[in-house]
Amino acid sequence: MTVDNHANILVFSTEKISDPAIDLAGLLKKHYPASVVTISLPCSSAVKPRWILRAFDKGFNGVFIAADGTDCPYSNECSENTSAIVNKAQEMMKDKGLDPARLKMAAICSVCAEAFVKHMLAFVKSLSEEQEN
Amino acid sequence: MKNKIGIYICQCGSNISDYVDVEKVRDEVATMDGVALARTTMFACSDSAQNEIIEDIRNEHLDAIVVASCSPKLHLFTFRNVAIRGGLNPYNYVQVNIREQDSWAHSDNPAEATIKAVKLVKAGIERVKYSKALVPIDIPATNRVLVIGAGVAGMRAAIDLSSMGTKVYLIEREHFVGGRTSQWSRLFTSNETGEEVVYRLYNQVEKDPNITLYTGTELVSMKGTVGNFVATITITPRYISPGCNIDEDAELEKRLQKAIDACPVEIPDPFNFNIATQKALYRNFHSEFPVCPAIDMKSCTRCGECKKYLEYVDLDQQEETLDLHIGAIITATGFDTYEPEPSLYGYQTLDNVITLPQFKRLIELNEEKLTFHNRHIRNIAYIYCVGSRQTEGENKYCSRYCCTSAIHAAIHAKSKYEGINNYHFNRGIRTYGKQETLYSEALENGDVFLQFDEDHPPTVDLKSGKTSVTVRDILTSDHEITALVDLVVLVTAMVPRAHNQVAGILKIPVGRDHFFNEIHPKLKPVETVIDGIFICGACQAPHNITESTKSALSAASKANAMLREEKIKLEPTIAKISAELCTWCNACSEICPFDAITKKQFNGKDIARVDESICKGCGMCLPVCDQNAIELIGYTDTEIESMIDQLAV
Amino acid sequence: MAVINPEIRKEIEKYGIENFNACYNCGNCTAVCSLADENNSFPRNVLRNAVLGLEDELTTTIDPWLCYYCGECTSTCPREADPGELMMSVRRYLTTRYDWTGLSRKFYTSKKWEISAILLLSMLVMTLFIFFHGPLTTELTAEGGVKLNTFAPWKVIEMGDWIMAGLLSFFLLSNIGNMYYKIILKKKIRIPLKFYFTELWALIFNFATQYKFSKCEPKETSFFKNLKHGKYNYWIAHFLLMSGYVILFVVIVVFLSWFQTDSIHPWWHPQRLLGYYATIGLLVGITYFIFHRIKKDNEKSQHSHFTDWTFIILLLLTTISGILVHIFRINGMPYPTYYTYVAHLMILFPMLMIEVPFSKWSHLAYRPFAIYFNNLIIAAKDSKAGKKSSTS
Amino acid sequence: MTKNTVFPASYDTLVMGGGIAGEEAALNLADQGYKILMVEKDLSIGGKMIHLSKVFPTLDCAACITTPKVSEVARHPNITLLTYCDTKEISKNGGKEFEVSIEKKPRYVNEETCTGCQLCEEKCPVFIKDQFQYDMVGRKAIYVPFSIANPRIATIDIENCILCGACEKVCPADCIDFTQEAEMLNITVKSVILATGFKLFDASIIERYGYGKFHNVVTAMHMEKQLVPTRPYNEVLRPKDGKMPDNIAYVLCTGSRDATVGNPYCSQICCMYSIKQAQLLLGALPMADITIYFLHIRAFGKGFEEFYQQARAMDVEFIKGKIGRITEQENGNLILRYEDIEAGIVKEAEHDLVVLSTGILPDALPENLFSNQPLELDMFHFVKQVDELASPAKTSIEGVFVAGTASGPMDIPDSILSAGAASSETAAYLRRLS
Repeated sequence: MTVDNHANILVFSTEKISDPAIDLAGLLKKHYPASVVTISLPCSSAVKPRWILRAFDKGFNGVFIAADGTDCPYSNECSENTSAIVNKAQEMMKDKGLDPARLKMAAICSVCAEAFVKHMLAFVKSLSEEQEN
Repeated sequence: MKNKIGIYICQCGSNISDYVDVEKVRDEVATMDGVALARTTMFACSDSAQNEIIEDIRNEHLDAIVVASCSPKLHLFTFRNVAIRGGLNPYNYVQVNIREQDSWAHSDNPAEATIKAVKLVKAGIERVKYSKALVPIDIPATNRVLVIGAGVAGMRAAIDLSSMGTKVYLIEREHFVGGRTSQWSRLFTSNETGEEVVYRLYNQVEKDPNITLYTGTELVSMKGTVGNFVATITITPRYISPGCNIDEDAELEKRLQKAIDACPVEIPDPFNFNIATQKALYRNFHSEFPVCPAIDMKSCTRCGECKKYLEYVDLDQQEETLDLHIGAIITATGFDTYEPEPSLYGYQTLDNVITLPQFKRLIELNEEKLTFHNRHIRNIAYIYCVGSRQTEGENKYCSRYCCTSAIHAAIHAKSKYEGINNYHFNRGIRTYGKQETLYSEALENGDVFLQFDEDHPPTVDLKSGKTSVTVRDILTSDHEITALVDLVVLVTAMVPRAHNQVAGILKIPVGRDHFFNEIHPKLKPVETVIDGIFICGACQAPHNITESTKSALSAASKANAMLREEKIKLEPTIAKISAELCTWCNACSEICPFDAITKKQFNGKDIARVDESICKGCGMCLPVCDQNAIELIGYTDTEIESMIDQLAV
Repeated sequence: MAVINPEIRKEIEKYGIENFNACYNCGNCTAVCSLADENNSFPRNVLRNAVLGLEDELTTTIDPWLCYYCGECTSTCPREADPGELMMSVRRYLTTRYDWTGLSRKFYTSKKWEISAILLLSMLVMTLFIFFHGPLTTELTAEGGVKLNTFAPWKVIEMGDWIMAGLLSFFLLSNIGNMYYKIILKKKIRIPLKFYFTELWALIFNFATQYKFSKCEPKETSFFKNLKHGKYNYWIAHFLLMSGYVILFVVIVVFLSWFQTDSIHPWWHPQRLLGYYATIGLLVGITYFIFHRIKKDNEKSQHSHFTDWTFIILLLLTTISGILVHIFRINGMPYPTYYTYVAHLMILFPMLMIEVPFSKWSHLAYRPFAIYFNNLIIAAKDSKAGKKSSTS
Repeated sequence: MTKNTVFPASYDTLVMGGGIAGEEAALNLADQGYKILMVEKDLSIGGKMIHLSKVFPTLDCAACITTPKVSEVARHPNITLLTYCDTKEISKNGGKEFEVSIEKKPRYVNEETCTGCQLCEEKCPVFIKDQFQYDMVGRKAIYVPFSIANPRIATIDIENCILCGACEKVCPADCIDFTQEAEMLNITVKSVILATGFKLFDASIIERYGYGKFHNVVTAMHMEKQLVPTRPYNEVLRPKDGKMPDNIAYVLCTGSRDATVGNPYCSQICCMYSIKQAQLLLGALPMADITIYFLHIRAFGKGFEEFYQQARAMDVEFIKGKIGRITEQENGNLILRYEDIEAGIVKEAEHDLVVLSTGILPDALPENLFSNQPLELDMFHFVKQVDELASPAKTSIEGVFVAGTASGPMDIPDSILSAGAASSETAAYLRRLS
């Protein structure tokens, strides 16, 4: 938990598509809580479910996959692949008694700065509310 | 594991240090295990700072470095080079983004931004600790380029590539080269005609043994990666056998005309933006290139009438498919002109409302007197920004060329015909640079300019047979002003090609404006995120001809530099299979979009094998492996998990 | 709803201006103009209406008359569209529009018409003299002067003067009435009666002094500094010319019996002093204008319409012939006196009849009236605004 | 007295000018294996761009984009860099090559040994105004041009130097050399790229704007220096009294689109750099009001219109109307008189700082640079592009190409593309030669 008591979120972004959007959000000085941190991968379909579980283990309140969606430079099936990862991870979360809503995924295009910030604000809010309850 | 790590925290002038307490960050990370030194610097990317890092590497015998500065998209390679010059392996370097994703994003909260910066830098240190020295993979590359689109940009790129020693396949979807330029006819600023420019370029293309031109040809699929693409193209035949060269044979040309006249099919003529009609057997203009007619098989009835006059007609020609082996691709697919929605400004509801491209063709089709639908045209209204700078619609961008183009057309019309009055209803004329002189010329010619803002567009009315355009004119203290006109020209936007399957096949990302996106307008203006695929001309953004040519030549220069050595260095970040863990379940091979994974025998069992030259390092195979037998170099479990541990603190 | 009319632009181009369509509407001209203010923001508005050919807007505007052609707009125009000369041309255009007889338009747009009219009126004067002149006596007065009143008895001349003055006033005043109609009545501006009296001083003052010609100069500099640096020369030239002109007009039309005497008064006599002042005033003024129009050394003298030249030349000839009449008369030279006298009237009569109501001179009347009308409009607007604010 | 040295090498291409266009062209060619000589007349390379704050419409910091290119040029094995040198004459010899004579001006500092430690600067007793900071702060008679200059070595401004020798005593590398003289270098090249850039319009020519007379009327380049990360005051202040301005006016088309000063063309960049500065100023001075007086907003490039709309959304006020004249009040504030075109009414507005967005002019090439075959210029004295549509880098002399703003106004992306075109055409030309 950081000073402002925001929920901690780990974002898996992608180097070519969603990370530029997150950069753009900064460039445009669109603010979101600093409790959001990012690890950038080549593609959103490369996130191992064990990493997600590790993040929850280590104290993250939420994990967000900023997916390439249809913009993926590698494959047309990227969206499906990423969804499969999310499903697999959520199954594993359930087994561990974690709320699957703490893992979210959305396609973030390379200029979707605004969308990214909105997702973050909403996710932080929902996670924080959940904590209070 | 690295244990003599150098940390550099950039202030980026004040971009970072205004919000992130860089001194504090340095103090926090300096005490971490394995950190040999930690410094702050004003501009890490400046030459002097780079030299300092190099000296540190040498003097302090650093085994890894971390630079916390801007996005790696800007300077990853800058600092990898610094590492190399210092004698380090470039992959023992990690860049941490504390500008775009920290100081700027959290400029509202410096305290938290500083905390986040500490976490990010620590994660970067963890990552670099486990980093391995990697060597880029050299793969052989084909010094041949596929240029898509034989407009001015495409032809120009092809010509220069060939002069620089690269072989070129130039493909064009239409049966004739020249693209939009051939349709524009008279051009600014040189007042050459499109035909003249196209003719000059086509002549060079045709003579050049290093350029192979395919017309009527489309890209249908593409495989492989930079240096070794295989592009599949299909060639639609002209249905005219070779040798039908009208240029040298007046008698043949007469027969061609008879054949065209004999054709019973009449369809709208896209070359003239549908203000005229053409036959199924057609040519574009009198010096079209290649100088040979073509048959549009989609509308042809195969009645054979034309063959009676033109023996070259061969309706039995077949579509061909070819595989081209190439090292890089330059797309120069150009643009479409915006099609206004019906009834906007009377478009398609009034018979005297046309678009600017149609108007330009109209000027070409009318020699003595300007007439349209049998009406003698004297007074012409031009309504600007149709499809550009929209507040409601999707096209937020300015189409750049249209102000100048419309003014140029107005000047042309006025000089060609008697008694023309031009009324320009615009949203602020944007004749940038030397094109301003055209605006001056139009004014001095007596053209009237009226200006409106986005909320009060002009209205076009038809009253008792008279077309009137009325606007609240900003230049006349917002008073309503009306012009009575014979023709309304809608100055339409440049939009991305509607039927452009190239983007899908090549997977080129598009921007918010739906044009192809470059990596960075200043650093990498013609490169795309896909290695080996370049963009130029109006498929990237609205451009005029000169600007298109410039970007085409830039792309040619980059493509040549990439391929001239006939080898390409590839990133070593590829998937690696653990032979012990792998049990060959086929999941990875199935999901791999590049077919880089195959089965092989190892110590008596089947395991997966990654082809280094094909693997793009996307990592899609990682999560599907139930044995966790695959790791992506640079993104190994130890690296990612140690980062997670640091970020979670 | 105003409809663009390219014909009006062509019409205005007949009055001298060449390239005002080069304007890209930056507003620099209005912004640099020392005479423009929030009530009358010219010249761009006038130029814009001219470009669009909005006849109604053009003929009902007062702004061209408030422009005194300082030239700053033209010299700083980034498009070299010459807004100063445009205002001049619009003034000529307006003169022809105020004139209901249509003669003015003929004179402004056709040299042939103007010269023919002048010659016709000259011939008329000559013809009248041929048939009705008095005896050509060579006998001198006791003081040695020519007996001019025998050749041309002041009573007869005065009758002619009155007829002429009557006609002239009729045309000029009816044109001013037309101007009043276009600027105020047509636009349905309601002006409380009292302002017609309270603002009257502005008309008289400006008519008598043509003071506004001095307003081109920035307010920051002091009057004497401006005077010393020759910044008021243009106004002074107008003032001298105008006052000389008015004095001569008044003494000729109203006090001819006193002015056209056979006796030779001593030099300090008011009759002679007045005459000399007026003559010198005219000469200085005319010389000033001719000099600058030939030298083209400032913006306002860059362009000379043929009507500008006609007026100055007629005025110069009138003055010179008047001086000659005076010299010949007091020196007892009967025939030269009679001939120059006839010539003088042959120039004077067309000069007055054509220039005053129909041509160049009329601006000296339209300008003060414009100021007067403008004051009325502003006073009415202010009082309306005042009433509004007091009731609210 | 100048001594003549025969420069040891000949080159494939001479690149005149070390700005962003020259750098891009040189790097492209050098990457293709050609030997390049870059000649820069100033003390360091990087051109105008290295002095800018951020660049539109991406708001990247300008230094972050130029410095890597600058260092790459300085380091590239195929590029030889000469700074502080004037190209005096280029003449085509009998064959296809050009003979170039270059004057190497003396720095009075040994370039090889100077480390840029700046100890000399500390000791130098002479204070003068610093042209690189637009006279906002002083510099010494011996100086390193600016912090990220390349090469980062000291130079003695001999006109202001009092020859006291203080620098000589303190220099640890012993590199001060008052005996240096101008040197002439004669070299041979196969081709030439002109990337000589532009200069800014001198705003004092328009007297009614009071630049040079009123303290608080500044140019956009002056403002740019206040907005760069290495800015002298770390604040945006107005010159007269150091007050933080809170009502700033931008006057567009100062010296552009203006026949009275001989520049009828549009400078193409002023609208956008003014909008950029307005956005940056709103970051530095969040409470300030910013008004941009414009004729037409020329936001035509990729992302420009969106950037303009963003400024409007940030409450930057845009008023259509050219400023007629500016007068100064006693407190240093300025009254701007203009016609508000939309209202059709002449108005006056008070601002406490006025920024003149000055246009760009061709930077004149030395007279008779090309001694035996004159180079054609266009009607505005930019280098003429003889085949603008199909071959935009071509000039009237075969083997001489043009890149960047030497051929006309353009922004940075356009300059880079134009440099790409120049390098491509040069490479094609060189290949045809061999």
